[in-house]
Amino acid sequence: APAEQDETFELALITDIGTIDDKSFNQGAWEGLKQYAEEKNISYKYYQPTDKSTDAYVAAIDLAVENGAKVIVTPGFLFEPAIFKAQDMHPDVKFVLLDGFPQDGTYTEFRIEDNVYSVFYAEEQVGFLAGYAAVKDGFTNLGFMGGMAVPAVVRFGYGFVQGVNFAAAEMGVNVTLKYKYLGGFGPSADYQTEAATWFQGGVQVIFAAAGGAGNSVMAAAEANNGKVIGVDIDQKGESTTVITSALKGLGISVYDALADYYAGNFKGGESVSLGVEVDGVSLPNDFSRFTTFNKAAYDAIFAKLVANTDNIRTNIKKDTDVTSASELPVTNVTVEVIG
Amino acid sequence: MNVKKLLSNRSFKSASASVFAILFGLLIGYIILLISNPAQATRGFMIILNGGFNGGLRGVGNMLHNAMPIILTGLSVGFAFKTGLFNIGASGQFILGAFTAIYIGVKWTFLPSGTLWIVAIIGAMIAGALWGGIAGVLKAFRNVNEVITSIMLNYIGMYLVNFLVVSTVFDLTRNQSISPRAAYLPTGGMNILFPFSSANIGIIIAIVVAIIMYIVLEKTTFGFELKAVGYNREASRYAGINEKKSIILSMMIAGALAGLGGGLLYLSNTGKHIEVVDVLASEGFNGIPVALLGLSNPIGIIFSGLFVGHMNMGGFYMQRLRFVPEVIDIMIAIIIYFSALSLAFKSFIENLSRKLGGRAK
Amino acid sequence: MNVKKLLSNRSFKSASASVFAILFGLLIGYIILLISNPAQATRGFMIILNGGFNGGLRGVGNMLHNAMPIILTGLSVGFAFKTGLFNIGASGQFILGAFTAIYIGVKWTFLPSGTLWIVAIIGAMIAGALWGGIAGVLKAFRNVNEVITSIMLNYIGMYLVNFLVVSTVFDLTRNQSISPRAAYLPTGGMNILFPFSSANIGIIIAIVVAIIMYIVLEKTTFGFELKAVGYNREASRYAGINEKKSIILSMMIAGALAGLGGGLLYLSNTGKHIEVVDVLASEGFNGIPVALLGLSNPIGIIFSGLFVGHMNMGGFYMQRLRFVPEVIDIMIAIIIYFSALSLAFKSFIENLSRKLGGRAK
Amino acid sequence: MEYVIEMLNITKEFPGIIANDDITLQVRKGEIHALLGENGAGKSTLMSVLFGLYIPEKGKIKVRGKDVKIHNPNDANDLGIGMVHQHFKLVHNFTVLENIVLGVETVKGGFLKMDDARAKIVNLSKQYNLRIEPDAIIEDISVGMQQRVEILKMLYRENDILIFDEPTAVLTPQEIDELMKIMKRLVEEGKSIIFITHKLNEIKAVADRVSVLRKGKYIGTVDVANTSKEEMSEMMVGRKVIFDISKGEAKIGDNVLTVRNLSINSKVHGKSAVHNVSFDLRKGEILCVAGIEGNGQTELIYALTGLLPVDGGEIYYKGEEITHKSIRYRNSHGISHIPEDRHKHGLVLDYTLSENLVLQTYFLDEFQNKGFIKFKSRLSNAKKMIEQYDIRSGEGPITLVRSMSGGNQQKAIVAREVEKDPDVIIAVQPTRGLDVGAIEYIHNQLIKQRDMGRAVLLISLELSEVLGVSDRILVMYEGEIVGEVDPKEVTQQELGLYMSGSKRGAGYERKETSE
Ligand SMILES: Nc1ncnc2c1ncn2[C@@H]1O[C@H](COP(=O)(O)OP(=O)(O)OP(=O)(O)O)[C@@H](O)[C@H]1O
Ligand SMILES: Nc1ncnc2c1ncn2[C@@H]1O[C@H](COP(=O)(O)OP(=O)(O)OP(=O)(O)O)[C@@H](O)[C@H]1O
Ligand SMILES: [Mg+2]
Ligand SMILES: [Mg+2]
Repeated sequence: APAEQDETFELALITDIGTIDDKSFNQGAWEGLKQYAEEKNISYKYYQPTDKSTDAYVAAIDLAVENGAKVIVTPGFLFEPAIFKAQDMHPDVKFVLLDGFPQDGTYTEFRIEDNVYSVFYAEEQVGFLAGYAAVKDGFTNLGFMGGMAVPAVVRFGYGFVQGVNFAAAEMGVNVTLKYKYLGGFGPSADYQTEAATWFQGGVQVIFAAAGGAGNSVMAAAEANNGKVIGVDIDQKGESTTVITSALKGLGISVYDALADYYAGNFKGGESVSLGVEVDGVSLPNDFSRFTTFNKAAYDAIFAKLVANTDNIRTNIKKDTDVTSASELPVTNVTVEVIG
Repeated sequence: MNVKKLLSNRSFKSASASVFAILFGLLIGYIILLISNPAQATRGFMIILNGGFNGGLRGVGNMLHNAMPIILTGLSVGFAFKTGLFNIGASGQFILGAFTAIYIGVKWTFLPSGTLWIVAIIGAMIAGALWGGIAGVLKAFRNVNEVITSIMLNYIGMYLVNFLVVSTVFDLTRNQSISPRAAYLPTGGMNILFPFSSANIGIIIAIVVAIIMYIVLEKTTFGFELKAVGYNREASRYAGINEKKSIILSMMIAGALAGLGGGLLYLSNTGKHIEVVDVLASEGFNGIPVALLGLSNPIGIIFSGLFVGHMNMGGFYMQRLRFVPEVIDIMIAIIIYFSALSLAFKSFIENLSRKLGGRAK
Repeated sequence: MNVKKLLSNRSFKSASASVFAILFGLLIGYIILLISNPAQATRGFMIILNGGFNGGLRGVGNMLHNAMPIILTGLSVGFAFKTGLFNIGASGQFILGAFTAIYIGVKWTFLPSGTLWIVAIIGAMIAGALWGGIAGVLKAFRNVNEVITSIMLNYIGMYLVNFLVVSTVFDLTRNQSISPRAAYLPTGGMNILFPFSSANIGIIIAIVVAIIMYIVLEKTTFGFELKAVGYNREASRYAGINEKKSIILSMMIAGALAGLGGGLLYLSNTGKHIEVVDVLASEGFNGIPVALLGLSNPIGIIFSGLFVGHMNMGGFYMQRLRFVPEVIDIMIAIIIYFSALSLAFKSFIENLSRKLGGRAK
Repeated sequence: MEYVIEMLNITKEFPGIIANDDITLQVRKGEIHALLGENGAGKSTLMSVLFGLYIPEKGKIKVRGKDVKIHNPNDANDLGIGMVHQHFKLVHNFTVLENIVLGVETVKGGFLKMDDARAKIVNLSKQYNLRIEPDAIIEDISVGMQQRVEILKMLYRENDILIFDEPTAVLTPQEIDELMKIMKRLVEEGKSIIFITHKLNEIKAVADRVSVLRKGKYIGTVDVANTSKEEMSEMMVGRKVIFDISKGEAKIGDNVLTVRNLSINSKVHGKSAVHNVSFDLRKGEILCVAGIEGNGQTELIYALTGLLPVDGGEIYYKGEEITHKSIRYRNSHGISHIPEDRHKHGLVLDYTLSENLVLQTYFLDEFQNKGFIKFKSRLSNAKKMIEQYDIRSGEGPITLVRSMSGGNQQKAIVAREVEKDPDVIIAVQPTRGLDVGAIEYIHNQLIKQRDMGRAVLLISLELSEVLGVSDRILVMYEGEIVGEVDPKEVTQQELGLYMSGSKRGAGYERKETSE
C-alpha cells in the first residue's frame, strides 16, 4: 500500500547485537525511548545491524535516518567509532551515545559535534552508595563480583570498595571485602560455585556487577543464605536475596535527552557523566529488605554526595585513577583482590 | 558362555583404550602448563586432577550438575553413532528441548506443582525428538546426509527458539527467558548428599536414562534392529526390517536425549536462562567428545561425561593460581579433545587387533 | 563439440536445480511473512528480493562485502566436498586466519605499508591451511573421520585464538582485538564503484580465487587427482596417485580458503574485531549452505554466496517495515537453509533422472 | 503341472529402460530352475520383484497357485520365499548368529533370546554340512562361508522357495561343488530353487529347466537335459559362442618378471600370507597362479603391483629391482594390472569413461601441458579405445562408468591396461561375473597379448579358465608355491589335489620350518 511507503519512525535505537556489556543496556535505553515516544505519540523503532562492525552500525544508522529518524539512541561504547563517522554524515540528526564518546576507533582522535550528546554514568557513585548501605546495614564481610574489567564495571567496583570503607570508618569498624572479575557476563555453574564458595567462606553479601552472571550469584545466595546487590536495574524481582540494586538511570537519561530535544535545547556537543546530582545513578526507593539501613539514612548520604560535602563525591577514585582495587586508599577495609 | 566372556573382554579392552587416551590428553595438558607457567604447573595439574573434589562435596555436586547435560548430549550423539548416524544436530535438539521445558514450566501452571516438571521434561523430549526426526525423515526418504541437515537444523532451531522466547516467555529487561519457578527440578536428595551444590535429580535421571539406553541397545530386539540398520541399511532391508522407520526412530531417540538434556539443565534452579543471542548451544557439540571418549557405549558415556565435567571443574578451581583464564580454557579443551582424538588412534589400533584376534581363533 | 554441449547442458541443469531450490525457499519465506504480518507481507517480500539494491550502490557494495567471507568459506566447504571430504572445520580455520592476519597487521609494521596486508593475508592462508591440514593428516594416516576432527578443531581453534588475542593483540578495555590499521585492505576501486560501502578488494580476491579453484578442479591434473581420491581412494592408489598427500593437500587448501576469508574480513577497514567470547565463528558454518546451493562448483559458489549476502541485506532493509527483527532473522535463515535443503531433494531427483538419461541411450 | 511360482507378464521399468518386458516365469515344485541371460538382461530385477524389493508396473504373481501381492521382503518371507542376493546382504560387524536371526529374532518380552536360535542354527548347520561358526564376525570369514550364512538364513526362516542370484561367481570350484550338492539336497526335500548363473556347466549339472532372458525380454524355457550348452548360449546371446579357447603354441622369450624369496606378512593375522615365493615370468607366455582363495594370491599380486609393502625377498622387472618402487613407477614402466575388484580398485565409478581410460596416464605429456589437461587428446584417446575394444555405453566417452554394465566396465579396464603397451599384464579374475560373450572376448584379448610377445600373469579361481588359457600353472597353497604343472597334461582332479595342499610337485617339497 502506498500509504505505508511514507511510514517513518522519528525516534530510533540501534541495538548492538549483545555485547560484552550488560545485556540490560539496550533494554534500559529502549524503555526510556519507548516511554517518551508513547507519551508524546511519536513514532519509534529499533534496528539491528547486520554485523558487529563499525560499518554495519553506520549502515544501520543510515537506515534509521532514511526511515525518518530525527534522534537516534546508541547504547554502548561499541558505537563510539560509528557515531564518530555518523555525526558528520548526518548533521541534521541528533545522536544520544550512552556510555561512550565519539572516537575514530583507535582512540587517537576524539571529537564530538553539535549533534551528539554523550552520556556516561557515575558508576563509582552508585557503587559507593551500595557499599555504604550494606555496611550500614550491618554487613561486615562483603564481596564484589564484576563481569569483566571494562571501565564501567571497574567504576562500580572501586566505588563499592570506597563506599564500604566510608561507612566502616564512620561506624569505626573493620570489614573485609573479596574482589574479583569473573571473566564473563553470562550465567554459569562455575560462577555459581564460586559465589557459593564465598558465601560458605563467610561472605554475607556480594555486589554482582556482572549482567546475567548475577543470576548465578543469586542462585548461590539462595542456596547459602547469602545476600546480593543487583546492578543496572532494580533486580529485587529476580530473587529474594537481592537487598538493593545499583541503578543506572538509562531510561531516565534517554527520556530526558529526548525531552530536551523536543524542547529545543538538545545538549549537542556535550559529554556528561550523570551522577547523583541529576538522578543519573541511585539505589531503588525500596528499603524493605534492609534490616537497619533505611530511607532516611539513604537520603542523608545521597544528599551528602549531591552537595559534595567535604569533597566526598569528587574524592571517589575512578577507573582512571588507580590500576587495581588493592591500590584504593582505604582505612577500615581489608580488600582481597582475587585473580 | 564363550560369547559373554569375549564381550566382557572386549569392553575391558575398550575401556582401557579410553583410559589410555585420557592419560595422553592429560599429558599434553601438563606440557602446556609447564610451558605457560613452570613454577605453578604441577600444582595446577594437581588441581585439575582433583577436579570437583577441590570444592569438597559441593564441588563434586557441581561437577555432577556440570556433567548432566553433556552426558545426555553424549548419549544423543553416541546412540546415533551406534545406529550408524552422525547426529551433529544435538545443539538444536537441546535448545528446543530447553525452550519447551521452560515454556511448559512457565505457562502450564494449572498443572499440580509436583507434576509440572515431569510434564515439562517430557515436553522437552518430545520437542527434541521431533527436531531430530526431521533429519531422520530426510535421511530415510531422501537419503540426505544427516550431517548436513542437522547442522542446518541447529541454526534454524536456534533462530526459532530466539523467536519463540521473545514471543512467549520473554524477560524483557534481561533479554532472556523467564524463570520456570514452578517447574524447578526436585533436588532428589542431592542437596543432602552434596550440600549447597547445584546438583539435583537431573543427574540421577541422566544416569538412569543411560542405563535404559544400554539395555535398549544391547538387550532388546529393537536395539538389535537399529544397530543392524546402522551398520548395513541394505542388508537390514533384505532381512525384512523396516529400515526407514528405524532411521527415523534412531534420530528421534537421539533428539529426545538431547532435548531431555536441555530441559533438565534449564529447569534446574541455578539461575540459567535462554539468552536471546545468535549462538548455538555448546552442550550439543560437547556431546561429541563425550560420546567418543565413552566409545558410544551408554555406560561409558556416563563416565566420560563425568570426566569432562571433572576437568571443567578442575579448570575452574585452577583460577586459584596465577593462570590466565584463557590458558585454562584452552588447556581444558585440549585435554578433552586430545583425549577424544587420541582415542580415535587407539580405537583404530584396537580395531586392527580385534580383527587379528578374531582371525587367530 | 558434442562434449561441451552436453557439459554445458549438465551445468545448466544443475544451475536450474539451484534456482528451483531458491524459489522454494523464497516461497516458504513468503508464507512465513504472510502469517506474521499479512498487511506488509508483499512489500516485505519485495524488499527481501531487492536485497542489497534497497540501499542503492552502497547497499550493493555492502552486500558484496557481506558475501565475501561466506564465498570463501563456501569455497572451502565446496572444495573439500569435491574432493570427497566434509570440512565442518571452516569455522576454526577462518578464525585462525583472522587472528594471524590481525597479528601480522598489528605487529609486523616494519614491513612496507603497501605489502603488509599481502603478507597478512598470506599468513592467514597459511594458518588456515595448517589448521585444516591437521584434520587431513589424521584422515590420511589414521582414517579418522574428518567431521569429528574438524568439529573439535573448531573449538580448540576458538579457545586458542581467544588465548592468543588476549596475550598478543588485546584491547583490554573493549575485550577485543586491536585494529590492524597498517594492514587494512586497499579498496581496489570498490569505493568508486560503490561509494560509502564496505566493499574492498576482498570481494575481488574472493572471486578471483573462486575462478582459480574452478580451473584447478576442472582443468588441471592436480584437480583430477584430488577428485579421483575423493571419489575412490583405493582406485586412486591403484592408479599410482599418492592418496595420502592428496587428502592432506585437499584439507590444507580448504583450510587456506577459510583462513583467507577470515583474514580478508578482519583486515577490512570496517571496525570489526575479534571478540574474546566463547562463540564459534558463524561464517564457517554459513559456508555449508553456500557450498550446497552452489553445488560445490566454485563458480556456482560465487553466485550462491552473493545470494546469501543479498538475502541478509534484504532482511536488514526489511526493518523499514514493522517486522520484529527476530522474525526477520528466522525468515532469512529459513529461506537460506530451506533453499539448500530442498536442493538436496532436487539433486536427488536430478541424479535419478541423470542416471535415467545415461541408461536410456 | 503344479507351479509353486508363476510370474505372469511382469513388466518393470526403470527410468529410461524396460528391465523386464512382459516376462513370464513358471517354476515347478521341487525343481531347480535356472535363469540365464547376458549381463543386464534383467534377471536380478525379476528376482527382486519376486522378493518384494520392486513393485512391477504390470503383471501378476502366483505362489502355490494363489494370487499374491509382495510389497516387501517381509511379505516374501511370509510366503516362504528366500533370496541370496548377487552381492551378499550381511551386516559385516555382526556375528554369523546375529545375521541369521536378524529380522526374525526370538524375543522374550522385548529382550533378545539367542540361545534357542543358536541351537537351531547349529543343528541346521550340521544337518546340511554347512560348517559355520556361529560367533565369527562376518568381515572375518571367507566369501564361501558368507555364502553358507546366506543359505542358512533362508533355511532358518524355513523358506521353501529359494532364490540364488549368481551364488557361484565368487566361489572356488570346491565351494561350487558343495553348493551344488546342497542345492540338490534341498530340492530332494521338496524345496524349489531359482538359480541364476552365467556358467552353463553349472546349469547342466544341477538345473532341471532353464528360462532365458535377453535385453529384458523373455526368450523361452527349455529342459536342460535336452539342450546343449551351445543352444543355451545362442538363446541368450543371439549368436553362436565359441567355447573352446583356440590358441597356438606359446613362443617363450626372456624373463621379464623375476620373483625371489618373496614374503609378506598378512595384515589380517600377522602370519605370513606369502612365504618365500620365487618364480619367473617370461615373454610370450600366460603363467597362471592357481589356488583356492585366501592362499596368498591376492597378497602376491598386491606386492608385485606395489599396493602392499614386501616383508622379504626381491622383485626384478627386466633385470631391475623394483621391490620398493612406487605403484606409479611400476604401472608407468610396463606393468599392467587388471585388478580383482573392479569397483574397488579398477575404476572411479563417478568419473566418466574417458577419465577412467587415462587414470594412470593423465600426467603424461600426451594428456597434459604444464599441469593443464589436454581435453582433446583425452577425448580422442577414449574414442579410439571405445572403437577398438567395442566398449558399449550410453554416452560414449562421457558416460559415467557407474552407469555401465559390469561387462563393459571390465572391457574398459582391459582396454586401458592393454593399450598401455605393457610388457607384463597381471590379470586377476578377469572374467568374474561376466556373461559368456564377454568372457570369450577377454580370453581372446589375453591370448592376443601373449602372441604379441607380452607376458601375462593370470590369477583365476575358475579351473576351466586356468586350464584353457594358461601355458604354465603354478599352484599356491598357504602362501607357498607347491608345484608347477602343465595345463595340457594335468587333470582337474590333480590340480585340485595341489590346490588343497594334498600334493606337492618335485622341487617344491615342504621346507623345514626351522629356518
Ligand atoms: N535400481 C535400478 N535403477 C535403474 N536401473 C536399474 C536398476 N536396477 C537394474 N536396473 C537396470 O535394469 C537392467 C536389468 O538389470 P539386472 O540387474 O536385472 O540385470 P541382470 O540380468 O541381473 O544382470 P547381471 O547378469 O549383470 O547380474 C539393467 O539395464 C540395469 O541397468
Ligand atoms: N548406480 C548405478 N547407476 C546406474 N546403473 C547402475 C548403477 N549400479 C548398477 N547399475 C547397472 O545395473 C546393472 C546391474 O548391476 P550389477 O552391479 O549387478 O552389474 P553387473 O553387470 O551384474 O556386474 P557384476 O557382474 O559385477 O555383478 C548393470 O547393468 C549396471 O550397469
Ligand atoms: Mg544381476
Ligand atoms: Mg553380475
